Amino acid sequence: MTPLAKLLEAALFASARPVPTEELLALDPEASRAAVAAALEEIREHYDVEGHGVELTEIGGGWQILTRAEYTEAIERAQLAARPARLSAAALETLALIAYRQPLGRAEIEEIRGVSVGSVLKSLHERGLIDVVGRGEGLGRPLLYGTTPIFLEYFALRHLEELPRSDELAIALRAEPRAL
Amino acid sequence: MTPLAKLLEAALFASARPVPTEELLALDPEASRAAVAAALEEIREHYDVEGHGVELTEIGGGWQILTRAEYTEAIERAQLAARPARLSAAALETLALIAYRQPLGRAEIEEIRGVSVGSVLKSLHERGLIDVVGRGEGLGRPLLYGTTPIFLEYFALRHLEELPRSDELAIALRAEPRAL
Amino acid sequence: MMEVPPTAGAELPGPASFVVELTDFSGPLDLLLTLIREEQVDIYDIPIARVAEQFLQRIRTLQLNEAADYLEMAARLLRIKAQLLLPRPEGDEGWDDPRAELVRRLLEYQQMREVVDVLERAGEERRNRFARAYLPQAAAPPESPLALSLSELLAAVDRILRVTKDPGVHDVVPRAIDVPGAIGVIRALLALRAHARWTDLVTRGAEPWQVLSTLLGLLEMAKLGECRVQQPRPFANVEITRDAASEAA
Repeated sequence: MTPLAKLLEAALFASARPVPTEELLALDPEASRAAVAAALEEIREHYDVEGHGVELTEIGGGWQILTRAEYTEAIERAQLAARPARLSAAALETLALIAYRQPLGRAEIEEIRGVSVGSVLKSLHERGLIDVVGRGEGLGRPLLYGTTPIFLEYFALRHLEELPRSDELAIALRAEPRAL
Repeated sequence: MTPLAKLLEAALFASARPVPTEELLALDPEASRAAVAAALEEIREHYDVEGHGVELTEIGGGWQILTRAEYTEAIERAQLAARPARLSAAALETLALIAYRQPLGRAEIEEIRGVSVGSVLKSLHERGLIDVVGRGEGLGRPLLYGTTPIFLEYFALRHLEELPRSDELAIALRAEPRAL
Repeated sequence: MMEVPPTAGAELPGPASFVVELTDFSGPLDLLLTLIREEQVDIYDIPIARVAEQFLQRIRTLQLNEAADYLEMAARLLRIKAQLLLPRPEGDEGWDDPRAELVRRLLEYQQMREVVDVLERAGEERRNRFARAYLPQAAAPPESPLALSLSELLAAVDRILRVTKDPGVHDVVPRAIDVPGAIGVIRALLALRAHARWTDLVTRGAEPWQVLSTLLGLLEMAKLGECRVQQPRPFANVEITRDAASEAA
């Protein structure tokens, strides 16, 4: 590819939105409008002839590189298949605290864990493992969190009382926790 | 390009983050690990030989397409993308210690750096560069920190071992920690 | 080996922002190391009086706002200076150089700075390359399934319990006997693995009510067909097996 085509390719790749020709002209002060048009044509042709997984498209007066439609389904499937999300240690400890001490507010969790848990609460909430179950008494009436039916379902528990009591934990844990 | 390489390229273009090798493998259930590796090599070579504005990089157990550094200035000048802010010296020092000695507690970091690091740890944690990975033994069972996959991504490292070993540094320190 | 490379302070060309960061100093050790480099003195034989004076002068002029950290270092330097003035015992043997600890810390800090240089270069290299920014599938991809086991959750509870003085988890009321509780424990254990032994359920030093609850719970579960209980010979460890039938259910 020509140097200008390479520059345009990098810029289109790095831009968060379709880039109008005017803005592409700003990339190289010495490049004429005709040169930019030729370089864009060169990229488009290169993608088509060499058989790339992407293509150059003009949308709403701007240019962008897009994944070819025929691959999108496989990509979405692969994302789902390959990323069994694991909860971070932070999320796990927060979930554990809420399970055993609900209803529980953010401030109390942060006091116990010693770090801020805003984003952790958000992701647990998005996964449906916790939900807001009420408001606390204190200043600002803080949100209180509790576990959800999805939480029970996830761990195949019929009700919360099926979790071992805190004084029984040591026993339950000796059952080689890693082995599952 | 081969069909598998096109598929991989499409998937890599569709992600802003490094794509884990497992996810690439899941794209085509019939593709072997060796075939995927060969296709990645094909893409890398194609980008280099044909002279593209982007290149393929291995980062933290995954693969990512990035623009070549030589175009950064032009892209930033044209305001099509902006480089993120640099990490402060305090943040880098704290990260360096955690990267080499993880899991590591706050007190140890403060002893070596000679300053309090509470707010630095908080911001590194919020940026996802470090996470709590356990608790120490001592008084109050302090939180221990370790680096995350985002850390590797931030520095474009394939794995932690890519950093020089401590005995490769100009100043080698005794191996046993903290014994005077 | 004994010399600090005199060029060390000067090896920072590049953009002007580096200079700004350097004058800010990331802490008292950073400042101290800079002084030692500027003065080109041997790190293993620091002229403490001179360095301490420079250090004090510098923190005065810089008006460092994290003064506490810097003041602590200043006090340390002055203490070492005082110790060096004390008469040494006969002969030099057995004399501990009061500077030794400081030297050790400086070396450790210097090693870390080396890593910082490595990270800084790597970070800068990465900063200069852009990742894909435009993602047409703006809709969030479907949530991937969560990989999490009950035992991991319990381990997290356990971590918190061991760590926290008063996590306020489930107030425990001592009961005369607690069969449902014991059944809960046994179920949790059997959920984790197919075989267990009596000694997994009853710890050494268990209270009599705990032993009794466990025994009754076990018998109850055997009756319900949730598990099988076997004792190969008198006083042998009782073997507990998850019942295949209930497992299938």
